[in-house]
Amino acid sequence: MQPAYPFTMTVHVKCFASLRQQLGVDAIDIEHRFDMTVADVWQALSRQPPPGNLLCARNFEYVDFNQSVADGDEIAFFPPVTGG
Amino acid sequence: MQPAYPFTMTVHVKCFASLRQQLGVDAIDIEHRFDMTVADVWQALSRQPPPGNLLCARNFEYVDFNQSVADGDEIAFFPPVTGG
Amino acid sequence: MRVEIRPQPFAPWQEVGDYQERHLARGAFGASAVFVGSMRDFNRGEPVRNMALEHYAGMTERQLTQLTEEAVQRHDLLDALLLHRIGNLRPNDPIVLVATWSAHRAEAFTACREIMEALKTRATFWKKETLTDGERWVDGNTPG
Amino acid sequence: MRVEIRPQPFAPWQEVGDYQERHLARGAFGASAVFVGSMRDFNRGEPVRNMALEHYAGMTERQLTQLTEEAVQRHDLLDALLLHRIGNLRPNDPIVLVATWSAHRAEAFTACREIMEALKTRATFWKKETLTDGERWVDGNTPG
Repeated sequence: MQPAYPFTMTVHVKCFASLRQQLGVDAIDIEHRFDMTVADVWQALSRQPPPGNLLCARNFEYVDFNQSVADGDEIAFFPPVTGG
Repeated sequence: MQPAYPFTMTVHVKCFASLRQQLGVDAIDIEHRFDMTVADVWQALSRQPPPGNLLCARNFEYVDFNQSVADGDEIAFFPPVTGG
Repeated sequence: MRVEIRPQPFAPWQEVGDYQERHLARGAFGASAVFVGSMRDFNRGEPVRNMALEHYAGMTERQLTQLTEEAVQRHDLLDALLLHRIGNLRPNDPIVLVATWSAHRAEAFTACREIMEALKTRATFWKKETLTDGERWVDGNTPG
Repeated sequence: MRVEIRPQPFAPWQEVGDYQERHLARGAFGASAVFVGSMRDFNRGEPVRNMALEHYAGMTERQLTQLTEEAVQRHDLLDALLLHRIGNLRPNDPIVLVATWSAHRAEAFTACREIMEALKTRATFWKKETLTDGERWVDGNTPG
Protein backbone atom coordinates (compact mmCIF):
# COMPACT_ATOMS: atom_id res chain seq x y z
CA MET A 1 0.00 0.00 0.00
CA GLN A 2 1.24 3.45 -0.96
CA PRO A 3 1.53 6.09 1.80
CA ALA A 4 -0.96 8.94 1.44
CA TYR A 5 1.90 11.43 0.88
CA PRO A 6 4.77 9.65 -0.78
CA PHE A 7 6.69 12.84 -1.54
CA THR A 8 7.70 15.68 0.70
CA MET A 9 8.61 19.26 -0.10
CA THR A 10 10.95 21.73 1.51
CA VAL A 11 10.03 25.26 2.57
CA HIS A 12 12.52 27.84 3.76
CA VAL A 13 11.28 29.56 6.90
CA LYS A 14 12.46 32.87 8.34
CA CYS A 15 11.56 34.66 11.55
CA PHE A 16 12.13 38.30 12.38
CA ALA A 17 12.42 40.69 15.30
CA SER A 18 10.86 39.70 18.64
CA LEU A 19 9.55 36.47 17.11
CA ARG A 20 13.03 35.44 16.05
CA GLN A 21 14.21 35.97 19.61
CA GLN A 22 11.24 34.19 21.21
CA LEU A 23 11.47 31.10 19.00
CA GLY A 24 15.25 31.18 18.82
CA VAL A 25 14.90 30.68 15.06
CA ASP A 26 16.43 32.92 12.42
CA ALA A 27 16.12 30.70 9.30
CA ILE A 28 15.31 27.01 8.99
CA ASP A 29 14.23 24.55 6.29
CA ILE A 30 11.12 22.46 7.03
CA GLU A 31 10.12 19.26 5.22
CA HIS A 32 6.41 18.54 5.01
CA ARG A 33 3.80 16.79 2.90
CA PHE A 34 2.67 18.59 -0.23
CA ASP A 35 -0.76 19.88 0.76
CA MET A 36 0.53 22.38 3.24
CA THR A 37 -0.67 25.84 4.27
CA VAL A 38 1.14 28.68 5.98
CA ALA A 39 -0.66 27.68 9.19
CA ASP A 40 0.86 24.20 8.90
CA VAL A 41 4.31 25.69 8.50
CA TRP A 42 3.77 27.77 11.63
CA GLN A 43 2.58 24.70 13.56
CA ALA A 44 5.58 22.63 12.42
CA LEU A 45 7.90 25.47 13.39
CA SER A 46 6.52 26.51 16.75
CA ARG A 47 4.21 23.73 18.05
CA GLN A 48 1.92 26.43 19.39
CA PRO A 49 -1.06 28.46 18.15
CA PRO A 50 -0.13 31.66 16.29
CA PRO A 51 -0.09 34.90 18.29
CA GLY A 52 -2.96 37.22 17.41
CA ASN A 53 -0.73 39.83 15.79
CA LEU A 54 1.45 37.37 13.82
CA LEU A 55 2.10 38.37 10.20
CA CYS A 56 3.37 36.14 7.42
CA ALA A 57 4.74 36.42 3.91
CA ARG A 58 5.15 33.86 1.15
CA ASN A 59 7.91 34.62 -1.32
CA PHE A 60 8.14 38.24 -0.15
CA GLU A 61 4.40 38.97 -0.33
CA TYR A 62 1.99 39.20 2.59
CA VAL A 63 -0.39 36.21 2.70
CA ASP A 64 -3.12 34.81 4.94
CA PHE A 65 -2.53 31.76 7.12
CA ASN A 66 -4.72 29.55 4.93
CA GLN A 67 -2.53 30.24 1.87
CA SER A 68 -1.07 27.07 0.30
CA VAL A 69 2.66 26.78 0.03
CA ALA A 70 4.75 25.10 -2.70
CA ASP A 71 8.06 23.32 -2.77
CA GLY A 72 10.92 25.78 -2.40
CA ASP A 73 8.80 28.64 -1.07
CA GLU A 74 10.23 31.12 1.40
CA ILE A 75 7.79 31.60 4.28
CA ALA A 76 8.41 34.40 6.79
CA PHE A 77 6.80 35.07 10.18
CA PHE A 78 7.07 38.35 12.00
CA PRO A 79 5.36 40.75 14.42
CA PRO A 80 3.72 44.06 13.37
CA VAL A 81 6.14 46.29 11.46
CA THR A 82 7.59 49.43 13.02
CA GLY A 83 9.62 51.15 10.32
CA GLY A 84 9.73 54.77 9.27
CA MET B 1 -24.21 128.09 9.44
CA GLN B 2 -21.65 125.34 10.11
CA PRO B 3 -20.82 122.92 7.32
CA ALA B 4 -22.00 119.33 7.94
CA TYR B 5 -18.37 118.10 7.95
CA PRO B 6 -16.13 120.84 9.22
CA PHE B 7 -13.04 118.61 9.51
CA THR B 8 -11.44 116.24 7.04
CA MET B 9 -9.13 113.30 7.57
CA THR B 10 -6.30 111.84 5.53
CA VAL B 11 -5.96 108.20 4.53
CA HIS B 12 -2.90 106.69 2.89
CA VAL B 13 -3.88 104.56 -0.08
CA LYS B 14 -1.78 101.90 -1.80
CA CYS B 15 -2.42 99.82 -4.89
CA PHE B 16 -0.67 96.63 -5.91
CA ALA B 17 0.05 94.46 -8.91
CA SER B 18 -2.26 94.69 -11.94
CA LEU B 19 -4.44 97.23 -10.12
CA ARG B 20 -1.46 99.51 -9.57
CA GLN B 21 -0.73 99.36 -13.30
CA GLN B 22 -4.37 99.87 -14.35
CA LEU B 23 -4.97 102.88 -12.10
CA GLY B 24 -1.47 104.21 -12.50
CA VAL B 25 -1.40 104.68 -8.72
CA ASP B 26 1.23 103.24 -6.41
CA ALA B 27 0.63 105.26 -3.23
CA ILE B 28 -1.48 108.37 -2.67
CA ASP B 29 -2.98 110.32 0.22
CA ILE B 30 -6.69 111.08 0.05
CA GLU B 31 -8.56 113.71 2.08
CA HIS B 32 -12.19 113.02 2.90
CA ARG B 33 -14.89 113.71 5.44
CA PHE B 34 -14.78 111.73 8.67
CA ASP B 35 -17.58 109.18 8.18
CA MET B 36 -15.83 107.27 5.43
CA THR B 37 -15.82 103.61 4.48
CA VAL B 38 -13.35 101.62 2.41
CA ALA B 39 -15.86 101.77 -0.45
CA ASP B 40 -15.74 105.58 -0.27
CA VAL B 41 -11.96 105.50 -0.46
CA TRP B 42 -12.15 103.29 -3.55
CA GLN B 43 -14.68 105.64 -5.16
CA ALA B 44 -12.54 108.69 -4.42
CA LEU B 45 -9.51 106.90 -5.83
CA SER B 46 -10.90 105.33 -8.97
CA ARG B 47 -14.24 107.02 -9.82
CA GLN B 48 -15.55 103.60 -10.89
CA PRO B 49 -17.31 100.64 -9.29
CA PRO B 50 -14.97 98.08 -7.67
CA PRO B 51 -14.03 95.03 -9.79
CA GLY B 52 -15.64 91.83 -8.52
CA ASN B 53 -12.38 90.31 -7.35
CA LEU B 54 -11.01 93.45 -5.67
CA LEU B 55 -9.50 92.89 -2.21
CA CYS B 56 -8.74 95.50 0.41
CA ALA B 57 -6.83 95.86 3.65
CA ARG B 58 -7.01 98.45 6.40
CA ASN B 59 -3.82 98.86 8.40
CA PHE B 60 -2.44 95.55 7.08
CA GLU B 61 -5.55 93.47 7.81
CA TYR B 62 -8.12 92.27 5.28
CA VAL B 63 -11.43 94.14 5.62
CA ASP B 64 -14.79 94.36 3.89
CA PHE B 65 -15.74 97.33 1.74
CA ASN B 66 -18.22 98.61 4.32
CA GLN B 67 -15.50 98.89 6.98
CA SER B 68 -15.11 102.40 8.41
CA VAL B 69 -11.76 104.11 8.12
CA ALA B 70 -10.08 106.50 10.54
CA ASP B 71 -7.70 109.38 10.17
CA GLY B 72 -4.21 108.18 9.29
CA ASP B 73 -5.28 104.70 8.19
CA GLU B 74 -3.42 102.87 5.45
CA ILE B 75 -5.90 101.44 2.97
CA ALA B 76 -4.67 99.02 0.30
CA PHE B 77 -6.41 97.70 -2.81
CA PHE B 78 -5.21 94.70 -4.77
CA PRO B 79 -6.26 91.78 -6.98
CA PRO B 80 -6.34 88.14 -5.78
CA VAL B 81 -3.02 87.04 -4.32
CA THR B 82 -0.77 84.62 -6.19
CA GLY B 83 2.17 83.85 -3.88
CA GLY B 84 3.76 80.56 -2.97
CA MET C 1 10.59 80.00 14.46
CA ARG C 2 11.85 82.06 11.54
CA VAL C 3 9.91 83.87 8.82
CA GLU C 4 11.77 85.78 6.12
CA ILE C 5 11.11 87.47 2.82
CA ARG C 6 14.15 87.09 0.59
CA PRO C 7 15.02 89.43 -2.28
CA GLN C 8 17.80 87.09 -3.45
CA PRO C 9 17.83 83.43 -4.56
CA PHE C 10 18.26 80.86 -1.79
CA ALA C 11 19.29 77.19 -1.65
CA PRO C 12 16.29 75.56 0.05
CA TRP C 13 17.75 72.24 1.21
CA GLN C 14 20.82 73.90 2.62
CA GLU C 15 18.61 76.43 4.42
CA VAL C 16 16.62 73.63 6.04
CA GLY C 17 19.75 71.73 7.04
CA ASP C 18 21.42 74.82 8.47
CA TYR C 19 18.32 75.91 10.37
CA GLN C 20 17.79 72.43 11.82
CA GLU C 21 21.41 72.16 12.88
CA ARG C 22 21.32 75.53 14.63
CA HIS C 23 17.85 75.65 16.14
CA LEU C 24 16.55 72.15 16.79
CA ALA C 25 17.69 70.12 19.81
CA ARG C 26 19.29 66.85 18.72
CA GLY C 27 17.04 63.90 19.47
CA ALA C 28 14.02 66.06 20.29
CA PHE C 29 12.21 65.89 16.95
CA GLY C 30 10.93 62.74 15.29
CA ALA C 31 9.48 64.34 12.19
CA SER C 32 10.16 67.14 9.78
CA ALA C 33 8.11 68.03 6.73
CA VAL C 34 9.26 70.44 4.06
CA PHE C 35 7.60 71.96 1.04
CA VAL C 36 9.46 73.91 -1.61
CA GLY C 37 7.66 75.70 -4.42
CA SER C 38 9.86 76.50 -7.41
CA MET C 39 9.44 78.53 -10.56
CA ARG C 40 8.57 76.45 -13.60
CA ASP C 41 9.58 77.43 -17.14
CA PHE C 42 6.06 76.68 -18.38
CA ASN C 43 2.66 77.83 -17.09
CA ARG C 44 -0.87 77.69 -18.50
CA GLY C 45 0.31 76.46 -21.86
CA GLU C 46 3.12 78.94 -22.43
CA PRO C 47 6.87 79.09 -21.84
CA VAL C 48 7.82 81.52 -19.08
CA ARG C 49 11.16 83.31 -19.14
CA ASN C 50 11.13 85.31 -15.93
CA MET C 51 8.85 86.16 -13.07
CA ALA C 52 8.53 89.29 -10.92
CA LEU C 53 7.23 88.69 -7.40
CA GLU C 54 5.68 91.71 -5.73
CA HIS C 55 4.56 91.93 -2.10
CA TYR C 56 2.93 94.39 0.27
CA ALA C 57 5.80 95.42 2.54
CA GLY C 58 4.48 95.61 6.08
CA MET C 59 1.40 93.48 5.57
CA THR C 60 2.96 90.36 4.06
CA GLU C 61 5.50 89.88 6.84
CA ARG C 62 2.77 90.13 9.46
CA GLN C 63 0.60 87.63 7.64
CA LEU C 64 3.37 85.09 7.25
CA THR C 65 4.37 85.41 10.89
CA GLN C 66 0.78 85.10 12.03
CA LEU C 67 -0.11 82.07 9.94
CA THR C 68 3.09 80.29 10.92
CA GLU C 69 2.55 81.03 14.62
CA GLU C 70 -1.02 79.76 14.33
CA ALA C 71 0.18 76.48 12.82
CA VAL C 72 2.92 76.07 15.42
CA GLN C 73 0.40 76.44 18.22
CA ARG C 74 -2.43 74.46 16.64
CA HIS C 75 -0.18 71.49 15.93
CA ASP C 76 2.20 71.73 18.87
CA LEU C 77 5.21 72.06 16.56
CA LEU C 78 8.73 72.17 17.93
CA ASP C 79 9.74 74.72 15.30
CA ALA C 80 8.94 76.10 11.85
CA LEU C 81 10.79 77.94 9.08
CA LEU C 82 9.21 79.94 6.27
CA LEU C 83 11.12 81.67 3.48
CA HIS C 84 9.47 83.46 0.56
CA ARG C 85 11.20 85.00 -2.38
CA ILE C 86 10.43 88.41 -3.89
CA GLY C 87 11.98 90.28 -6.83
CA ASN C 88 13.01 88.95 -10.20
CA LEU C 89 13.07 85.17 -10.50
CA ARG C 90 14.26 82.83 -13.20
CA PRO C 91 12.98 79.31 -13.90
CA ASN C 92 14.12 76.78 -11.27
CA ASP C 93 14.45 79.46 -8.58
CA PRO C 94 12.80 78.50 -5.29
CA ILE C 95 9.78 80.69 -4.53
CA VAL C 96 8.72 79.44 -1.11
CA LEU C 97 10.06 77.10 1.56
CA VAL C 98 8.00 75.81 4.48
CA ALA C 99 9.60 73.49 7.04
CA THR C 100 8.01 72.11 10.20
CA TRP C 101 9.40 70.01 13.03
CA SER C 102 7.40 67.95 15.53
CA ALA C 103 7.64 64.88 17.76
CA HIS C 104 5.44 62.71 15.50
CA ARG C 105 4.75 62.78 11.79
CA ALA C 106 1.06 63.73 11.62
CA GLU C 107 1.66 67.19 13.09
CA ALA C 108 4.59 68.08 10.84
CA PHE C 109 2.77 66.92 7.69
CA THR C 110 -0.51 68.64 8.47
CA ALA C 111 1.04 71.89 9.65
CA CYS C 112 3.35 72.15 6.62
CA ARG C 113 0.44 71.79 4.23
CA GLU C 114 -1.80 74.13 6.22
CA ILE C 115 0.86 76.84 6.20
CA MET C 116 1.18 76.52 2.43
CA GLU C 117 -2.59 76.66 1.89
CA ALA C 118 -2.96 79.67 4.19
CA LEU C 119 -0.08 81.42 2.44
CA LYS C 120 -1.51 80.70 -1.01
CA THR C 121 -4.96 81.93 0.02
CA ARG C 122 -4.11 84.98 2.11
CA ALA C 123 -0.53 86.22 1.81
CA THR C 124 -0.15 89.38 -0.25
CA PHE C 125 2.16 88.35 -3.07
CA TRP C 126 1.57 88.83 -6.78
CA LYS C 127 3.32 87.21 -9.72
CA LYS C 128 3.94 88.75 -13.10
CA GLU C 129 5.33 86.45 -15.77
CA THR C 130 7.52 87.43 -18.69
CA LEU C 131 6.60 85.34 -21.71
CA THR C 132 8.38 85.11 -25.03
CA ASP C 133 6.17 87.99 -26.24
CA GLY C 134 5.15 90.25 -23.41
CA GLU C 135 4.09 90.05 -19.79
CA ARG C 136 1.05 88.87 -17.84
CA TRP C 137 -0.10 89.02 -14.24
CA VAL C 138 -0.94 85.58 -12.90
CA ASP C 139 -4.63 85.83 -12.08
CA GLY C 140 -5.04 83.07 -9.51
CA ASN C 141 -3.39 80.11 -7.83
CA THR C 142 -3.72 76.42 -8.61
CA PRO C 143 -6.10 74.80 -6.09
CA GLY C 144 -4.30 72.95 -3.28
CA MET D 1 13.11 57.32 -8.98
CA ARG D 2 15.48 55.98 -6.37
CA VAL D 3 14.80 53.66 -3.42
CA GLU D 4 17.62 52.67 -1.08
CA ILE D 5 18.13 50.95 2.23
CA ARG D 6 21.12 52.50 3.98
CA PRO D 7 23.23 50.73 6.61
CA GLN D 8 25.09 53.97 7.41
CA PRO D 9 23.92 57.41 8.62
CA PHE D 10 22.92 59.87 5.91
CA ALA D 11 22.49 63.65 5.70
CA PRO D 12 18.89 64.00 4.52
CA TRP D 13 18.82 67.59 3.26
CA GLN D 14 22.03 67.14 1.35
CA GLU D 15 20.67 63.92 -0.17
CA VAL D 16 17.56 65.75 -1.38
CA GLY D 17 19.58 68.63 -2.79
CA ASP D 18 22.03 66.32 -4.57
CA TYR D 19 19.29 64.13 -5.99
CA GLN D 20 17.31 67.10 -7.24
CA GLU D 21 20.38 68.67 -8.83
CA ARG D 22 21.27 65.46 -10.65
CA HIS D 23 17.90 64.02 -11.62
CA LEU D 24 15.31 66.78 -11.95
CA ALA D 25 15.15 68.98 -15.04
CA ARG D 26 15.58 72.65 -14.11
CA GLY D 27 12.29 74.53 -14.43
CA ALA D 28 10.20 71.38 -14.85
CA PHE D 29 8.99 70.96 -11.26
CA GLY D 30 6.90 73.46 -9.35
CA ALA D 31 6.63 71.53 -6.10
CA SER D 32 8.67 69.25 -3.91
CA ALA D 33 7.57 67.76 -0.61
CA VAL D 34 9.93 66.02 1.78
CA PHE D 35 9.42 64.09 4.98
CA VAL D 36 12.27 63.05 7.26
CA GLY D 37 11.71 60.80 10.25
CA SER D 38 14.48 60.97 12.84
CA MET D 39 15.33 59.03 15.96
CA ARG D 40 14.22 60.70 19.17
CA ASP D 41 16.04 60.27 22.47
CA PHE D 42 12.74 59.69 24.26
CA ASN D 43 9.86 57.31 23.47
CA ARG D 44 6.78 56.17 25.39
CA GLY D 45 7.90 57.84 28.56
CA GLU D 46 11.49 56.62 28.64
CA PRO D 47 14.89 57.87 27.48
CA VAL D 48 16.26 55.89 24.53
CA ARG D 49 20.00 55.49 24.04
CA ASN D 50 20.22 53.51 20.82
CA MET D 51 18.03 51.79 18.30
CA ALA D 52 18.58 48.72 16.13
CA LEU D 53 16.60 48.69 12.89
CA GLU D 54 16.08 45.24 11.37
CA HIS D 55 14.55 44.51 7.96
CA TYR D 56 13.64 41.55 5.79
CA ALA D 57 16.30 41.59 3.08
CA GLY D 58 14.63 40.80 -0.22
CA MET D 59 11.10 41.67 0.81
CA THR D 60 11.58 45.18 2.17
CA GLU D 61 13.32 46.48 -0.98
CA ARG D 62 10.50 45.13 -3.15
CA GLN D 63 7.86 46.72 -0.94
CA LEU D 64 9.51 50.12 -0.91
CA THR D 65 9.99 50.09 -4.67
CA GLN D 66 6.41 49.02 -5.25
CA LEU D 67 4.79 51.55 -2.94
CA THR D 68 6.91 54.38 -4.35
CA GLU D 69 6.12 53.37 -7.94
CA GLU D 70 2.43 53.24 -7.09
CA ALA D 71 2.54 56.76 -5.66
CA VAL D 72 4.49 58.09 -8.65
CA GLN D 73 1.90 56.73 -11.04
CA ARG D 74 -1.18 57.55 -8.99
CA HIS D 75 -0.13 61.19 -8.53
CA ASP D 76 1.70 61.76 -11.80
CA LEU D 77 4.93 62.65 -10.00
CA LEU D 78 7.98 63.81 -11.89
CA ASP D 79 10.24 61.89 -9.52
CA ALA D 80 10.56 60.41 -6.03
CA LEU D 81 13.35 59.49 -3.64
CA LEU D 82 13.07 57.12 -0.68
CA LEU D 83 15.90 56.31 1.74
CA HIS D 84 15.50 54.12 4.82
CA ARG D 85 18.11 53.42 7.42
CA ILE D 86 18.89 50.00 8.93
CA GLY D 87 21.46 48.94 11.55
CA ASN D 88 22.43 50.68 14.76
CA LEU D 89 21.12 54.20 15.15
CA ARG D 90 21.74 56.90 17.70
CA PRO D 91 19.37 59.70 18.68
CA ASN D 92 19.08 62.41 16.00
CA ASP D 93 19.97 59.95 13.21
CA PRO D 94 17.59 60.14 10.24
CA ILE D 95 15.51 56.97 9.88
CA VAL D 96 13.57 57.64 6.72
CA LEU D 97 13.52 60.21 3.94
CA VAL D 98 10.71 60.56 1.39
CA ALA D 99 10.93 63.23 -1.32
CA THR D 100 8.47 63.83 -4.14
CA TRP D 101 8.54 66.22 -7.10
CA SER D 102 5.56 67.30 -9.19
CA ALA D 103 4.31 70.17 -11.35
CA HIS D 104 1.84 71.43 -8.72
CA ARG D 105 1.77 71.22 -4.94
CA ALA D 106 -1.21 68.96 -4.24
CA GLU D 107 0.40 65.94 -5.90
CA ALA D 108 3.76 66.27 -4.14
CA PHE D 109 2.13 66.77 -0.72
CA THR D 110 -0.36 63.93 -1.04
CA ALA D 111 2.10 61.45 -2.53
CA CYS D 112 4.76 62.15 0.09
CA ARG D 113 2.34 61.48 2.92
CA GLU D 114 0.85 58.41 1.22
CA ILE D 115 4.29 56.89 0.74
CA MET D 116 5.05 57.41 4.44
CA GLU D 117 1.74 55.89 5.55
CA ALA D 118 2.16 52.89 3.25
CA LEU D 119 5.71 52.39 4.47
CA LYS D 120 4.67 52.62 8.13
CA THR D 121 1.81 50.17 7.60
CA ARG D 122 3.40 47.59 5.31
CA ALA D 123 7.20 47.78 5.03
CA THR D 124 9.01 45.05 6.93
CA PHE D 125 11.18 46.96 9.38
CA TRP D 126 11.39 46.41 13.13
CA LYS D 127 12.83 48.65 15.82
CA LYS D 128 14.49 47.55 19.01
CA GLU D 129 15.31 50.29 21.50
CA THR D 130 18.13 50.28 24.02
CA LEU D 131 16.96 51.98 27.21
CA THR D 132 19.01 52.95 30.23
CA ASP D 133 18.27 49.50 31.67
CA GLY D 134 17.74 46.92 28.95
CA GLU D 135 16.14 46.62 25.55
CA ARG D 136 12.61 46.52 24.13
CA TRP D 137 11.07 45.84 20.75
CA VAL D 138 8.81 48.67 19.64
CA ASP D 139 5.40 47.03 19.38
CA GLY D 140 3.59 49.36 16.99
CA ASN D 141 3.75 52.66 15.17
CA THR D 142 2.19 55.97 16.09
CA PRO D 143 -0.97 56.51 14.02
CA GLY D 144 -0.43 58.81 11.01
